[in-house]
Amino acid sequence: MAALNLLTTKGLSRNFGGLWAVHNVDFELPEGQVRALIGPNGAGKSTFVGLLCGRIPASSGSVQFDGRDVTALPAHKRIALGMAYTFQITSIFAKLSLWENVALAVRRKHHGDANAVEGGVKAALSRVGLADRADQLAGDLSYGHQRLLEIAMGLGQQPRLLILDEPTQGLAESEVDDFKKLVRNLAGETTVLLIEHNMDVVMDTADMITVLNFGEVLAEETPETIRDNSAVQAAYLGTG
Amino acid sequence: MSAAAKSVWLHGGVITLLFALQFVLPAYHHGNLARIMVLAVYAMGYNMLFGYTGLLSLGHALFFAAGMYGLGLTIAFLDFAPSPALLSGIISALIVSAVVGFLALRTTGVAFMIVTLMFAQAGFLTILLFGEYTRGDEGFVIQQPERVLAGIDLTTPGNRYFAALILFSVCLIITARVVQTPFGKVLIAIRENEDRARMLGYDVLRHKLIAVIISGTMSGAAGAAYALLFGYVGASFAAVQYSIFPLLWVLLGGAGTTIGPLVGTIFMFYLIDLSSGLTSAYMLIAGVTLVLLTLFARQGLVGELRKRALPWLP
Amino acid sequence: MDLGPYLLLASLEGAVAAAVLALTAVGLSLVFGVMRVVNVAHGEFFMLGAVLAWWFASLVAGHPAFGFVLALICAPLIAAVIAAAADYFVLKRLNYDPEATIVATIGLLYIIQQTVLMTYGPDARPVEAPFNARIYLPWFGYSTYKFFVIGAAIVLLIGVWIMLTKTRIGLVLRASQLDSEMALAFGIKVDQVYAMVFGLGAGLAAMAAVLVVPIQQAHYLMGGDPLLLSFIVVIIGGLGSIAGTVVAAILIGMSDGIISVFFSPTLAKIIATLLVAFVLIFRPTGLFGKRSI
Amino acid sequence: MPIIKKPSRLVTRRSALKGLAVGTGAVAAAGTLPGFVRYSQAQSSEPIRIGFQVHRTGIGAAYGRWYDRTTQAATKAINDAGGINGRPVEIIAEDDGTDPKRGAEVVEKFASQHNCDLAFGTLFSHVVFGSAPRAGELKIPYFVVSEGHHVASGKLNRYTLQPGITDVKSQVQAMAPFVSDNLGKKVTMIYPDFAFGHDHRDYFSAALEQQGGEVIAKIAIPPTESSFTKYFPKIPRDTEVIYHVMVGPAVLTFVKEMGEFYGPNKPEIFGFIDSLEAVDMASPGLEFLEGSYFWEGNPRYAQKDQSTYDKDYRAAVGVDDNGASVSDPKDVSTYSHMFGCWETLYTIKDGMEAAGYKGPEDRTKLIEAVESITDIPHSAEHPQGAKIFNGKTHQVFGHQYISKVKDGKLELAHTTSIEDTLYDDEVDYTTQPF
Repeated sequence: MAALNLLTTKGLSRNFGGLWAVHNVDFELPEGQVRALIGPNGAGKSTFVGLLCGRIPASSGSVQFDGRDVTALPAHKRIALGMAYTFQITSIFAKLSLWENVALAVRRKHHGDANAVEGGVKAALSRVGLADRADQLAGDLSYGHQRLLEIAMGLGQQPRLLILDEPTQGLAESEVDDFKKLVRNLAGETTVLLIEHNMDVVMDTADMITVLNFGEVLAEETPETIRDNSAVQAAYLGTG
Repeated sequence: MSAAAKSVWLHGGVITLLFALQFVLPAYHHGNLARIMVLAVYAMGYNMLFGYTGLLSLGHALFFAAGMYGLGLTIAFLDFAPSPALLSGIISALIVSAVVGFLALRTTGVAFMIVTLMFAQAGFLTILLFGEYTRGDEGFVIQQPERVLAGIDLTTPGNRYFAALILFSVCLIITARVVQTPFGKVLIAIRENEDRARMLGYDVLRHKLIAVIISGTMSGAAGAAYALLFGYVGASFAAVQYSIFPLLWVLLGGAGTTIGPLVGTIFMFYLIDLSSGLTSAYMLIAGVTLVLLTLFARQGLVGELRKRALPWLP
Repeated sequence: MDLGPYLLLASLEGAVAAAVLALTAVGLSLVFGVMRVVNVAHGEFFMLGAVLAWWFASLVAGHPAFGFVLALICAPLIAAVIAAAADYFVLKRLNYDPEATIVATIGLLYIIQQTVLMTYGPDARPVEAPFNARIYLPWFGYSTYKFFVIGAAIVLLIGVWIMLTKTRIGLVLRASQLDSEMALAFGIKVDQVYAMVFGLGAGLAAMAAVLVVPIQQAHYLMGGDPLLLSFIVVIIGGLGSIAGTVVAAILIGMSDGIISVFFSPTLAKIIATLLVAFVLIFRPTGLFGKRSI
Repeated sequence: MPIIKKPSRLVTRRSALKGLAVGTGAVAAAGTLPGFVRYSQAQSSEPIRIGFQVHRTGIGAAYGRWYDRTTQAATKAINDAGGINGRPVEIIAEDDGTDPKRGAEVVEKFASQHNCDLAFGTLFSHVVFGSAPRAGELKIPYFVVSEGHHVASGKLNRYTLQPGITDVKSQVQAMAPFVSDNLGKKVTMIYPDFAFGHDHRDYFSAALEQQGGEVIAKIAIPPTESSFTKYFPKIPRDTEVIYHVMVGPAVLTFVKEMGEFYGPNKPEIFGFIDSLEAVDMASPGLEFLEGSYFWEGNPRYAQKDQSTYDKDYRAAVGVDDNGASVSDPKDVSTYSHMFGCWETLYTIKDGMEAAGYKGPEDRTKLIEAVESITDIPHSAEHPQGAKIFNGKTHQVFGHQYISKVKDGKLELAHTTSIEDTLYDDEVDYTTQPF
């Protein structure tokens, strides 16, 4: 094996009342890669990442993270091993300050070290451009800024694997550009798994793209080759 | 001034004020304040769970009673001296809250309220069932000679006040300290957004369980202290009203504020004390207060103060 | 007494208890099912029904049946109006937030209870039954009125069931229960539906109390037990499931009399409360329900 | 004019303001500097202030109302006759919610805020238990009217006395000879499953065994129970006597359901009037009680040979010959208990006059004076009957009445001697320091 796989799933499946939301997915994510996960609505993308980070228990199959079988671990333990997850629907601590929001993310690693926490919070907020708003209440931010805060909370954890569930949804165009820069910056630093609808973002940031359809992996290609994949086109455009 | 420094000044100030008050208050209010401080400890315990962790329990009387009977029964039947009896009360509350927490935390929201309510009701009935030992609703008296703690006679007003003040101060400092620690911040995070806290890698269940135990133990300490300072142990303290009272005090004073429970307890005590002269149905006033609070001041007195004027209040 | 007659008596008593409990608990269950509100003041509406029954009965001279019939019509109506007003002025303004409504209904509990204390007083007062012949069985005697209570409760419950399943009101209720936003979109005035449901729940409790008050007496603290029992029944029956509630009421009502043969009654109550706690912990949908709290 | 005052809003606020404004001033000084008090009170005929702990709300409210009426009537009578030591009596009533915690707070309020000379009037025993320790610490005499055995059992303290009403233990044991001689030897007891009921269970079982009888079944009923029929099959078939004592709002249901269950083929029934206290004997469903017996603390219906004392006492309190309010014949009194308030107030008067009571500094003298009381004759002051006070146990002993239900009324059938009610001392409070 050339590159070490940070994340591997084998036969990962989940059904809801007889319907397979995710079916028999074998998935490998090498360390350091930026991977985009795309697919039409209802393809099972969010369920799949839910299975990865433990929000949803698997019906069958296994998840390996960093060489360790984490299938049986609850979400918080997987996060503690170095995953970070940002929610598709913004989920922040609305009544707490931005600083405290990010500090909660940073603190778990630097237990008791106030200086390290301070530094980590500053760094994470600066990276998303919110450093000057640290004292504001998170609930007072605009929607776009809340999305950025969400990403900052992901960064603040200094994860080995950062899972971003539709991070650019609702962002203005200029903010999307900033986001692209941010992700490119992260490349090499951390492994990123990105669920994204905006093909621009996908093409500009991802090293590899995995396409899900009806809960199964339809294709796994580089951005360059995926445009020519007729199966993907069919899935997206509904033509045969 | 940093938030931590402000917190030290605020809590130091409250304790100093309470210390000073004993020299100027007339006898009646002096006695009341001693009682209020003990009850405020109960409210602070409740606040740890409801105010800071966001879990609404309707069964805290069980913890209060665990402390009270843990002390009272060991004095009555095992001839414990007050200090080991006090310890026994606190440990009883700790064990009861750990068991209740372990079971009840499998539920959330309304189910959690009802489960805690049912456990407390079962506890109350158990006290009645073992009436031979507990004397049921009638309860029993802890006589004066059994209330001398480490050579200090807790039946004199001055000593009683001082003992109540010490217990109150210790619990206030614990509360103020806990909410400043990373652990306390996680509790607040759980209150604000449990799912998010979990997905930041925190063991939500474990944090909640510890919060239940701190909360229950503090409530139990209040129950034990109440029995020791006022000399009576009885089942009425385990009944459902005594689960509602701390909720009322905390809501009134301000949930999730360190001094709210004290403020709420004082306010409610005097509201009832003064209104009982006006009307025999003074619980009516408690009812109206509850409804008005939910309608117009969800944050309570200190909470509204924090919202409008002093955002730094811990 | 031999076991046979004993069980017969326990079953009769159980049936009366179950009938009253089913009516009361269906009211609580309906409110929870449609509005997702846990009404802690439910027992006080029960008490209100009993107290009003005494009041109406004392207004009417002559045969006790006149006063009773008047009470049976008017007491639930008044309780329902008071409940609907409480919904309009308080619960609606809280947006039916679960925790806030619990606290507010605790407040409502005290307000009703203490207002009754101030006006009606602390005494337990009897209401004469509309008829009260005694049946002589070989082993014991039994009041005929108690059979009437069982019958009346069955008729009323069937009435509620028909209303929920066969009428437009029922359709509207079920629509609001399934999805209040959708119901709103279809032009259902959810506000009014909620006020009506809250009133209906209170009315059913009051109705149960009017039926029971010739057996028991009206007293301002009588609401506690029905509340607790209704909770137990609604939870075991499965929240919001009317059929489950009725089944659970029969189960609890019938078993109460029989359990107390073998255990001390206090122990039986301990077991019942713990049972509820453990049902919620390990089977949050109740024994018959589909939805959890 | 009687001086009867509830703490009005005005008074409360004024005293609160006074307390806040003066600080360590007048109020505190009055409590701590005896010289100051003696001087100020010797100069005036300030009223004697009696704190009345009354169950206005909570489970005891039905009793509380009649305790209140009796207390006010006694106060009026005492004041009309010149008060105590020439000083008028002022009653300061505070509701305790029939709750031990509030009870203790109320005693504290009497002692420290209203500056009462003593506290008085409590019925429910858990409130007595909750309040007595505070009374002892505040060193304020606490005269209870509770009929609990808690005073004489030695569980309370020297400041707590019960000189106006007999206790459960003596009442119950005095019934045993009558029951076993006249009604039967095999008794089934039905009682509430809490401390008051357990006292009945324990003391009556013991007393009946001494008489050669036997309690063959003991049926404890939870205090919150509202329906009772399901308990009746537990009564063994060879039961000769049913002994019942129920309390609380469901008492009438209890008796009615017993009637429905048994009909005319009933065993002998002996009940404590607590089962029907404040309940009209003419209530529907009670007909079956005809011919059964009741313990009464004081006969509710005016008897043929009614004493003039009872007649005057009824008139003063406003109770008619059927034991109901003169203004509302449906409002039945708690006649078997409330006389205790009347008699206790007169015992306080006697004690104060014997002690030459001037003010709070004489509280211990008052207690010693009451402790030295022994014989209490049947009189206008003690209309229930003659009594013997035991200064060591702080408990009074007196005649008990047993009435038979005849034509829907209670007719006196037997009066026990005081000797029947006596038992060995369990405590000697006079050896305790003040």
